[in-house]
Amino acid sequence: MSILIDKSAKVLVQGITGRQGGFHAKLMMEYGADVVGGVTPGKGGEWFEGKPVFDTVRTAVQTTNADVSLVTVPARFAADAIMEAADAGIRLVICLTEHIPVADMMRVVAFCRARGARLLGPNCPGVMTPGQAKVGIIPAMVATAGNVGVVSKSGTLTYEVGFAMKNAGIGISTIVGIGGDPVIGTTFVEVLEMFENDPETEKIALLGEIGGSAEIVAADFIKNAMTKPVAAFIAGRSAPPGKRMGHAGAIVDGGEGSAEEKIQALEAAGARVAANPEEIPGLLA
Amino acid sequence: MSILIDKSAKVLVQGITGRQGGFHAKLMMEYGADVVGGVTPGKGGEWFEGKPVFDTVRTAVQTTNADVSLVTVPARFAADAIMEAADAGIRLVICLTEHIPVADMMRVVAFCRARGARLLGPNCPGVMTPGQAKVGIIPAMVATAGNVGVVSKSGTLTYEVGFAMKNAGIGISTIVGIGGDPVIGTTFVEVLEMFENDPETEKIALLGEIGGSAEIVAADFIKNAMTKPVAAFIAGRSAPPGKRMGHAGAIVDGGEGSAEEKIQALEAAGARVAANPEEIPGLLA
Amino acid sequence: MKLHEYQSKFLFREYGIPIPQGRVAGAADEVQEIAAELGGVVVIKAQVHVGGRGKAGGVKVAKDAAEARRHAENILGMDIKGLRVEKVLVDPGADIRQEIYLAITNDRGARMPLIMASMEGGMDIEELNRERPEAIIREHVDPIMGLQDYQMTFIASAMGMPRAQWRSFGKILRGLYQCYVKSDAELAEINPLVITGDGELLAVDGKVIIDDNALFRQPALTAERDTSDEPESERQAREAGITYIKLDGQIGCMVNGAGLAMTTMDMTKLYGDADGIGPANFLDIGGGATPEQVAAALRIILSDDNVKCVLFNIFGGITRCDEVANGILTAYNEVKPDVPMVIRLQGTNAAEGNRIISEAQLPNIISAETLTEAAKRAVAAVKEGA
Amino acid sequence: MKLHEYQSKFLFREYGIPIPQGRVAGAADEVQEIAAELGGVVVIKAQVHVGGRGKAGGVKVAKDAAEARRHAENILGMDIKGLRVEKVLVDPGADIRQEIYLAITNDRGARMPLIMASMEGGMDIEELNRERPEAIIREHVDPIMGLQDYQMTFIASAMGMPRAQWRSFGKILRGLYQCYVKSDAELAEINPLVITGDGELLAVDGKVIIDDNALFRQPALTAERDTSDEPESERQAREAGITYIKLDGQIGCMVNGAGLAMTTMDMTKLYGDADGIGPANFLDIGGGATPEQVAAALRIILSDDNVKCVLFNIFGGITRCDEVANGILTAYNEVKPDVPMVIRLQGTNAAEGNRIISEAQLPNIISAETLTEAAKRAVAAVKEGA
Repeated sequence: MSILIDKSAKVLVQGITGRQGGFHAKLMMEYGADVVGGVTPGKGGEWFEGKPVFDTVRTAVQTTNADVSLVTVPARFAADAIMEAADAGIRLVICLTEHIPVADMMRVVAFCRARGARLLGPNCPGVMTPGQAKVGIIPAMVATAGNVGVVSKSGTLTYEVGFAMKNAGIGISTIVGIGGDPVIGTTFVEVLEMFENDPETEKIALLGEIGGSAEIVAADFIKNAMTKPVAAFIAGRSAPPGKRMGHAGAIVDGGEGSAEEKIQALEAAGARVAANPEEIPGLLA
Repeated sequence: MSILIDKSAKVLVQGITGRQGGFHAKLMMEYGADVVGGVTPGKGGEWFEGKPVFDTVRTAVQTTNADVSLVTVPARFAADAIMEAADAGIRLVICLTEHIPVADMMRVVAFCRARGARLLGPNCPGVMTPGQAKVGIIPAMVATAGNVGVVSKSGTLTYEVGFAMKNAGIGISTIVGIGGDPVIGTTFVEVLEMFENDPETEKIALLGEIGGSAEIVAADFIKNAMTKPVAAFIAGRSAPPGKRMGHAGAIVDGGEGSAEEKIQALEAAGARVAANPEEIPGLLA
Repeated sequence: MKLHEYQSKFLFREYGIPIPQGRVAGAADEVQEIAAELGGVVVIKAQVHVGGRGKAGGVKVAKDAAEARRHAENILGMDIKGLRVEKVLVDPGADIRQEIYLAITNDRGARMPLIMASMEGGMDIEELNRERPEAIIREHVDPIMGLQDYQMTFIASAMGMPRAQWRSFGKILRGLYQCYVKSDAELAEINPLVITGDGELLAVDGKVIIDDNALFRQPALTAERDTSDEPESERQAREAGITYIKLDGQIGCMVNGAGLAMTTMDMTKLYGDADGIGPANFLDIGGGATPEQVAAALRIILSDDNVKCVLFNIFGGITRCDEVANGILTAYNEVKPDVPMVIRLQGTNAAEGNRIISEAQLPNIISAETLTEAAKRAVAAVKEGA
Repeated sequence: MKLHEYQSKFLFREYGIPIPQGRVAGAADEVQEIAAELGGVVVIKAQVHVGGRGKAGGVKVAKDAAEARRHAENILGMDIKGLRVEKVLVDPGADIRQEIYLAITNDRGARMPLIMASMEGGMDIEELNRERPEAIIREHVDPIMGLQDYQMTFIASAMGMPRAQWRSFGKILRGLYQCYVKSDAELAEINPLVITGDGELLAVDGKVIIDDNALFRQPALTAERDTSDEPESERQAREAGITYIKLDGQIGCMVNGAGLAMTTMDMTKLYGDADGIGPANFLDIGGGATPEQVAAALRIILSDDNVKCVLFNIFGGITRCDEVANGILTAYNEVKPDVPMVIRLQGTNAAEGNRIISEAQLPNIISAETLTEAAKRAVAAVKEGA
């Protein structure tokens, strides 16, 4: 097993005829993901690397039985694309797009919840179950299959940690990038719960950062509902308050969301918190 | 048993300090309904016939544990009042108010569904479980307790039929007025299903009218999912097409919604359809 | 409340929907002037609240202003299905490559707005729905979320709209949805929406019906109400706060409650139809009718010369029959009806009400216990009077 | 994007929220003129993007125009927490009976708009939240449904708003919510909203922050952007499409990805803090950075005189390290940095990238295998250079 995706996932790429969408669609296919088609309004009937392109997600789902969709369209079209996927019955929507307005995301998250679709992201690198499938942009080389679940707000930091684990001989069940935006579809707690319930996951690495209180809520969950050990790293200890550190959500505001309080909460919950992400493999050994 | 309400229902009246709200609140209390309070924004802290008045439904529910609410406020405030009740956790909202715009009701019905609240009406006479409780304006004198469930789009026609049943010695489990507007919260089928599942209801009287297709859908349900006998009457056989017969929903439009097609569908489904409502007791005997 | 074609299209224009640059006129002189200004071929279209005006000769094409004038002279004042044409719309002729159907309406069953779209526009939608239902694309709109872009793509794609028109079609659909929502419309229909020779979209005909219950928040549209084709009796009833609809029979009905009012009509027909007797009207006097309203209702019923008998059917619930009886007496003395009146009072205080009526010993009053009895007696009274 | 107080209040006014009839000025002459026109007591308020201006002397009350001028002379050009005051708002004095707090903000955790309201306004909300959290009423708004009337009643009732003010408070709350939604605000705050001596409500101070990601659909607000207090280097970075934030340390960081960029900063501090060494900046060059962007980023980093070493930390995923290496060489040759550069390339094509760097045999280049090694070497380089 694994969480969210395995090799049976039938994947659509929304924006497949775009530069980024097409590039990653190919890499995903090379990795072994079952990309069944793509969606680009106005290009229905074309083909991409042997896969059909549709005008709408609804038609694509009717034709291909896709159950997962990767949204790679520009920010001003992304909210609509996510809702389209949720409305068409896609069970897991993964949104790479960054710079989507927060107001749009609040509506989109409520919409996805009402339609029973899970949203990952936006502004996330996607999800990878090593050896089975990947949906998103996580590079194939950063992980091998194993029993540690990884959940993270960021992209390259996750690759860094995955790569360090790989070098230390530690494999990964599933890597889940939840994204660094203020309002995201799936939070740490939801992913932790999936890992807790996944028989193939034995330990978890959690990579958080400053801003918001998702890590505090996660600490609470770790304390009260988890049996599996968690190793964590929180980025942004050296960030000054009031400044947004690249990610729209990474800002210490009004004394809330600092790395210190998150680290303290996680440690109090029994998680082992690394001062340096390259120490994570040691904490998981 | 009975459906929707029995004597345990704790009832709020929204608009209790208004003329209509107060008048019916008193009659409901006289009948034995447990009216626990009322709501009128700006009059919180006042009293009505020994019952507390609150500014908001939320506060009223917190204080009284009300689970049913009767909405008697004017049309332009009614949509908000219904949503307030649904949002406050009221399980059954009964709306007497007529002339609410259809656009408002479409939003309100979707909202109630999302909040898990059942809405009866708008523009309905309410619900009465003879001998136990009534919420709405159905006169006490039109029914005695018994085993026939009555569901109707209209008010006085229902009293007429209830009264004829009473004179024929036939008692009623619950009378449900669903309202004659184009968009209503609870349809015939939903009430038929409740009656089908209610051990105290043995037979059902359904009073429909021209307009829409709710009776056709009900006929389908009667045919496929009901074991209990149904007697029916459809008002409006003499109404010309294209004219709205008082009720906002009572119009034969584009050939749809005529009494004939409804009567045919009900008869085909095995219901006994009366040509005269005073024949209903005979069909139930 | 129905809007005329020209009102509907001018409303569409406010929402960015392209329409022909026509104008409305009430006189042939004006039509000639407008046609001359527009130049070229024009279409003269009768503005009446009824379908089938084309077949009735209410729509004519004119090559020039002089011909436009001649057509206008014929159409203005014409009678179409009982309605007099007071105004015509003068539109420039359009170069039509394709006719499309596009409408948004309330779907009662789904309790959601419904978009209907078809590349086979121009014809009556009910006819198309009977003959080729698969040619109509149906899409519901979540009433809380509103219309989403992806739904517009779906509709354009599914209906087979040429890709070159997707963008402008999307704008029109969004505009029509906005119009439907902001105007509290029950129906907002463009039929046909045409693709012109040079690929533009143009709303050539339009129909909008506004939800009467929402007029309180639509002052601009309420001001557009054209009541010229409303029967005088219905206008009087509306102003008195009574719902009255004139029908063709002989028995005037006065009832409390819409469902019971329809039922009472049905009963007169049930027992009278064999003799060509039936209801003269629908009338709901509502819950707490005053003697003044009863009198007004009685006057309205009797203003119909066909009425040979009046049937009162009151089921007292909250309404008390004794009060209604007093109202009837007051109304009777004021109106002095010269036809028989069958009075049936039932429910709250019925005995007292019946006593009041019988003690008044009015001529021509027939009382009844049940609705069935009342309907039969009213039918008999008409037969006797005939 | 933060709006100044005056911009926020003028925006509120567009949504029907009553504000004092003040005006903004950049010179003392103008202030005197405005004060004279307004008559009576006025308040001169520094317009800077920072809290605590009152304590810093940036807000003064003047009895007349002459005094207003004197205050303006002091406040204009004043330095408040490193920011120079370029403009002041001149507001008429208000007769304040009660100060109220009212704000709408994005609740990240709940993923919904959150309304916060308190009868104890005027003070800093974070302080109030620490000291008397129960004095703040919190109400979430369904982001799809929007704010409902019953919620306004609930807030007014729960916060203890006097009934006489419910109606006007409701209008202001609705206006503020509209403003928040239509402006894509992250925060729309009125503090204080005052009840005046004659019972009117008035937004005396206001703060609005706009979601940068939504500026593409907010042209009017984008035009209001005041970048006068933005550091020159951050402006350059913004224009080059790079996220750069200046910090106080000595190690310039160039990293791909925001999370890794923060982490790299943290590592320099982890290993350097004991010696007073830390990051000079946050810099994310993003995914597919071109050699031109690398050069621009390098120039921006080096424009900070505190920088004694530059640390490149690139984890190649989709980005190929050989391409980044070539970018670094190009940038190096263009910019000719005179400080040591620690270069750590890992991930896709790392070996090739490292080969390119080492073969170029540039002076002052230190390579590293891991992030830990890279951070330690950068710290050591700073220590050596000191």
